[in-house]
Amino acid sequence: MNKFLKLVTATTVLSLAAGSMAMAQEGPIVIGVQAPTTGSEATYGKDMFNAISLAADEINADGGLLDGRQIELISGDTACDPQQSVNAASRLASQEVVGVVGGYCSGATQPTLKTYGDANIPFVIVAANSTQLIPANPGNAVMINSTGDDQAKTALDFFEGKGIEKLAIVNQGDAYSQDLANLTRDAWTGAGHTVSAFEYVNKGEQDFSALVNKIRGSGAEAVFWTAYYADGGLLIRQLRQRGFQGTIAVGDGSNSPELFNIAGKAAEGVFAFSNPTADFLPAAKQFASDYQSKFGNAPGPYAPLAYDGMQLMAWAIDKAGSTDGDAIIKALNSADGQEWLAGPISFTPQHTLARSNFVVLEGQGGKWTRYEK
Amino acid sequence: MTWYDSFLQQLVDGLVLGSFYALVALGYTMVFGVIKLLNFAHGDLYMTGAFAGFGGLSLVSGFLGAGWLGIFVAMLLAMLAVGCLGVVIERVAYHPMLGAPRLSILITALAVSLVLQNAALALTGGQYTAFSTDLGFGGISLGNLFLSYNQIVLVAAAAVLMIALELFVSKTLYGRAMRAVSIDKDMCRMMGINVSAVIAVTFFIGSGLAAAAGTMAGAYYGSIWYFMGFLIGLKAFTAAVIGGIGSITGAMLGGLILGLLESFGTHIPFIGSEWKDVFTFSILILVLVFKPTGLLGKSEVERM
Amino acid sequence: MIQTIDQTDAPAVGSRPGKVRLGIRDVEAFYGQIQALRGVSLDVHEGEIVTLLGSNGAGKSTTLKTISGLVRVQRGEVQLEGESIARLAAHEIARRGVVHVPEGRRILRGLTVKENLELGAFTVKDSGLRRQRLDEVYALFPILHERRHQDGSLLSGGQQQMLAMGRALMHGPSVMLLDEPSMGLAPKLVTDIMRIIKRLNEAGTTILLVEQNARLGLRLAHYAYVIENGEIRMQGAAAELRQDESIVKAYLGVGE
Amino acid sequence: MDKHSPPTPTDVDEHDAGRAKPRHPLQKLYAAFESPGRRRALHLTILAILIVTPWISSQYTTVILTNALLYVVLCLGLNVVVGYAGLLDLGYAAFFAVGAYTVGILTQQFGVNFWAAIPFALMAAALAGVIIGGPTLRLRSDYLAIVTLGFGEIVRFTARNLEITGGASGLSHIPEPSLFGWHIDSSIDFYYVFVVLAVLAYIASQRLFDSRLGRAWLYVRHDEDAAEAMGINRVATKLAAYVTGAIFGAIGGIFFSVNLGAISPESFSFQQSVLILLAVVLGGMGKIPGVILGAFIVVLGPELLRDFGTLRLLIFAVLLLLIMLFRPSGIWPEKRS
Repeated sequence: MNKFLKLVTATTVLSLAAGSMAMAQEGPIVIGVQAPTTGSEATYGKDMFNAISLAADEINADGGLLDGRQIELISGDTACDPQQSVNAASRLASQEVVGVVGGYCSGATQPTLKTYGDANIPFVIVAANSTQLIPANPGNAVMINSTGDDQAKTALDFFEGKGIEKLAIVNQGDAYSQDLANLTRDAWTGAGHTVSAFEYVNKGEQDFSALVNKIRGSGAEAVFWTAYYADGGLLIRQLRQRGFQGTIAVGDGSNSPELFNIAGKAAEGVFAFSNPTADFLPAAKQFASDYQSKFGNAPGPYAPLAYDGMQLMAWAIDKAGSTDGDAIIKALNSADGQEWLAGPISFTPQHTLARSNFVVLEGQGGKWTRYEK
Repeated sequence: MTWYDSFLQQLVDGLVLGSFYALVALGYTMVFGVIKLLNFAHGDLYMTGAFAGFGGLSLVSGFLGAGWLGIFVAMLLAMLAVGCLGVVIERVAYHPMLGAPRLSILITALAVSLVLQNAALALTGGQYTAFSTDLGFGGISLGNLFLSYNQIVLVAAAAVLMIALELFVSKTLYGRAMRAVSIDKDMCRMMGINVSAVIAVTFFIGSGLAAAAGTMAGAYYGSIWYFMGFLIGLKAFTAAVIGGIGSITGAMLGGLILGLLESFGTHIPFIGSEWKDVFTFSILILVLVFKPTGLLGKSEVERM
Repeated sequence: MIQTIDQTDAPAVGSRPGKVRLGIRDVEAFYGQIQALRGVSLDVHEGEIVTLLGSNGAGKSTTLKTISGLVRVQRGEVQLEGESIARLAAHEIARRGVVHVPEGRRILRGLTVKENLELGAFTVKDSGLRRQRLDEVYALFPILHERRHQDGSLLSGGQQQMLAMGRALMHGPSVMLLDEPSMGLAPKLVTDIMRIIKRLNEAGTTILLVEQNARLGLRLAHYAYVIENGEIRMQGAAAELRQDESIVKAYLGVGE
Repeated sequence: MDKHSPPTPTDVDEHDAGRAKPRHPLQKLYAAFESPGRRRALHLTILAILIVTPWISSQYTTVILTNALLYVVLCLGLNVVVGYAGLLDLGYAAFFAVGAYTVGILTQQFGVNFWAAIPFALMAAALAGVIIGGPTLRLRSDYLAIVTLGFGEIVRFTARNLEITGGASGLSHIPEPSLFGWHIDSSIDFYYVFVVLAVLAYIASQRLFDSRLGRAWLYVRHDEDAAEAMGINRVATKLAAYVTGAIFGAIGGIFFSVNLGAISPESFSFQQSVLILLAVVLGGMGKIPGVILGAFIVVLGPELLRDFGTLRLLIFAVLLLLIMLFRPSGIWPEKRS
């Protein structure tokens, strides 16, 4: 037989087998986890997967859902690539998952909305937050990560409160950080202030000295880093090493205790915008220490949201009383502002988070503390 | 800052960055010299070197401390370990392919790169590892010009390594054998040179240099992760080509030029730093259009 | 005594001085699927100059390459001092004193004359001995001393040939395989090179010389073989072969 | 020296010289279909399987097969550049991007009809082919590699930095096309679109290979100078390879953009270019069935390994390495004459 035919047949047989393995009514409740667990974004993807599995384990230990059915997770690795994420989403859909939690990299999340929409699968988006996702949402997905608008507004208030006039904004060239940077710039110039430098770094580039010189040369009084903690930590280090004395603030993608490992002392006095997480709610404290002991590192910026996403999905399944897609989607949208790790969740008609409750944190003594001005 | 101060600062920073590129580019160029392979796994050896250096430092920091002495010893350990890894890779993956079309070896190198990257991902769980050292932030300020002690040590170390390599290649018999192998392998065999051994030594040195750069980068910047070799691998490849691939002096020159291009590219008036890489690659293409074999490369008829 | 051989496995014959230094028996070699040698047998005795004659594509160079290990011996045997070297890697064969001076000289481009020479003595660990040999080579070829800091590949053809031979001498060879040393040289230079080969031989080097120019080879050699289509067709003392114009013409088809 | 003797295997390991290679089983199998009638029967069988598959398998299978067919188009395009003309290209995703973005911008931002936008996308790709081909014509392989890589990165950076391309978020809500009243929107619809594209790409590849241009590529690849001596215009021939490859790539990109409905710079990274090249070399440069096989392997391989989670790419990479070691010229190499 031709090799090609073999491949086609093999694929067909495999997928049929996968289909027939699909869950019987009384089996475990299968939840898909859509996250980049390979490729350059795997750091964040694995973090999300870990947090979701922590939540699932807790729910299972508490007796599972719908009269004792256990939650089973299937990984849908997107590698942060749109093609691969559609493949992953189709596979999850073919395996008849009850719901999907995850979504990181807006570019890779967007095309999957249609896939889940067609299959009527509820989707809790925990990290991707581009405003472009809103109109692409057929109605089966809810976003529990606040969109950039809210954060840009928080940033505006914060920097104005500090009496800053000239602001430098640095992003990492991905959808999330570019979006937040653009929104902040527009808000900042709209309020009559100056953006003295609007810069960009490559992911994985370690040397920011030229950039730091440029920021210093621009006379910026404050720097706003809109991307993630790993490169942010390096930037903060190099800013302080080079004697930048002004205010440094980072977006919620950098809200991780890991930032202190990378930036060291330089992270002292750095501000972060964030949902009120981890250290400020009793449940969150427990989460942080469970996470640390189970996975050996501190939870990343999206771990609490991912954990919440799984809990929210479980809550909705319970509320719907079945694994029917429509019922769960209805339940999700009726979320009533109950407190989760990252604050209360309820949704707008656009299926985005109803409230904006960004708080400002300050790095002190190697950890984040609530900043009250 | 006056434009003059700023210019000097860019120059200094560009040279620091360029030293890293040059060290990594050297390995590219040496391997290319002896087996005409664009070793796409080289950047991942840099990453492996950073982790080996991290491991080495945690071994020795107990009695040597985590200052420059401890880092130096850790770097030597990393060079040794990754040098051996390079030799193993050559034996296992490239040596059996020497008769194959050159593109096939290139693909093999890409596969090796994927293996190293994903193995590191699996081992580290994708986490960024903080490379903590006792290095301070101190430095010398000359007016507005700032030079940190770390930068000085780093550039000096890179320079020592490069000079040592240059001396080895130009002055010792073995170094000459390395050059000879890159020119005519059969002739070398006829003269009693064990070509396989020379190739192995070349991989050892090239990989060792990448490991040195990886350890220094880890110590200097403070964090390492499984994907850190990708970008620098690309940059070092670019540097090696600008300088003229196969030429050792060319790789050093190419690395420094690339470092300077990036440093100054951030400051081009009217366009933002997001265009920096477009600028760099455009210069690269221009160089090659006017000097098709790179700055110091020799014209040589090659086929895929 | 002249013998015309049809049987490829016929033993080498003749009473020749000295022991057999290099013995080749029924060697077959291939390039891809094309058979280049179809059972070549020849002997080189201690102290001899043996010449291997033949036209283009007859298998002369291939024979040398199978001896020095550049081409794999598919079947048959190559022995140095009675010990098999047919399965050894090329550099190991060189280390046993068999040095191949390839056609086209293959000077290492970009390396100076001196560096080229020194690499010839790569296997010599004793640096004093290396220096001594370098002086000997410079004495033999003064022009190389004059040009020692130049890029070897920029020398003239005759000088390159001297460099190639000098490089081989640096090695301290017990057998020297010379592939067409006269090729592309002016007649005056050919005479010079031939004189040097003679001198080397008189100084104790055993030489296997491949030549397309039959007259030249026969004038220099003690013993000669003629190869055609990858097989030895004829062999005999050079002096006797030289006498027989007709045979030379019939098999080699060339004069001067 | 012996002018007619075979070339000395200078770079070949000494132990490899003189080993006769047996014919490859796939070649034997393919040879069994050498008669035109049998060949046609084989083609019809494959086509029938392609047509039936979505009806007997899951949506997931349809989606990944669609992806594999997209790769068939891209790989056959790159094969023209690499396999036919012997030019290295490490930035092939650039052409893919040019096709996708041109159609995306024209349809989504200017409301141009999808079918009307296609000629513009093809022209843009051809222009890109000339732009990249121009400066690289004097370069030999390794320098070609970096120039094409640089070009690919420039295209990606530009897409990320400009506003018209939607920046890092890219373009979304690219409208789905209609054809004579058939609204192409489900995954099965797109599957059939890509079946048609792959078949067309296959036929075009075959025709190109047999054409005068195909023979010119062959000459240029084997001996540039000799080709020129025979009156082949080296520059035009090489440019034609880049432009042809660019058009294949753009066609892939055009339909990719409407299939996903959204495009972003992540789809056109260096890794994407590498993956396409990988498929071509892995399958067997220059050999159409080999290249198709390669395209299926690089798409289906990582998919079939999904159950291994984070380790899937590690396993895939090790398998790749093994394949290359055991079949250094690709799984189904071109016959060497």
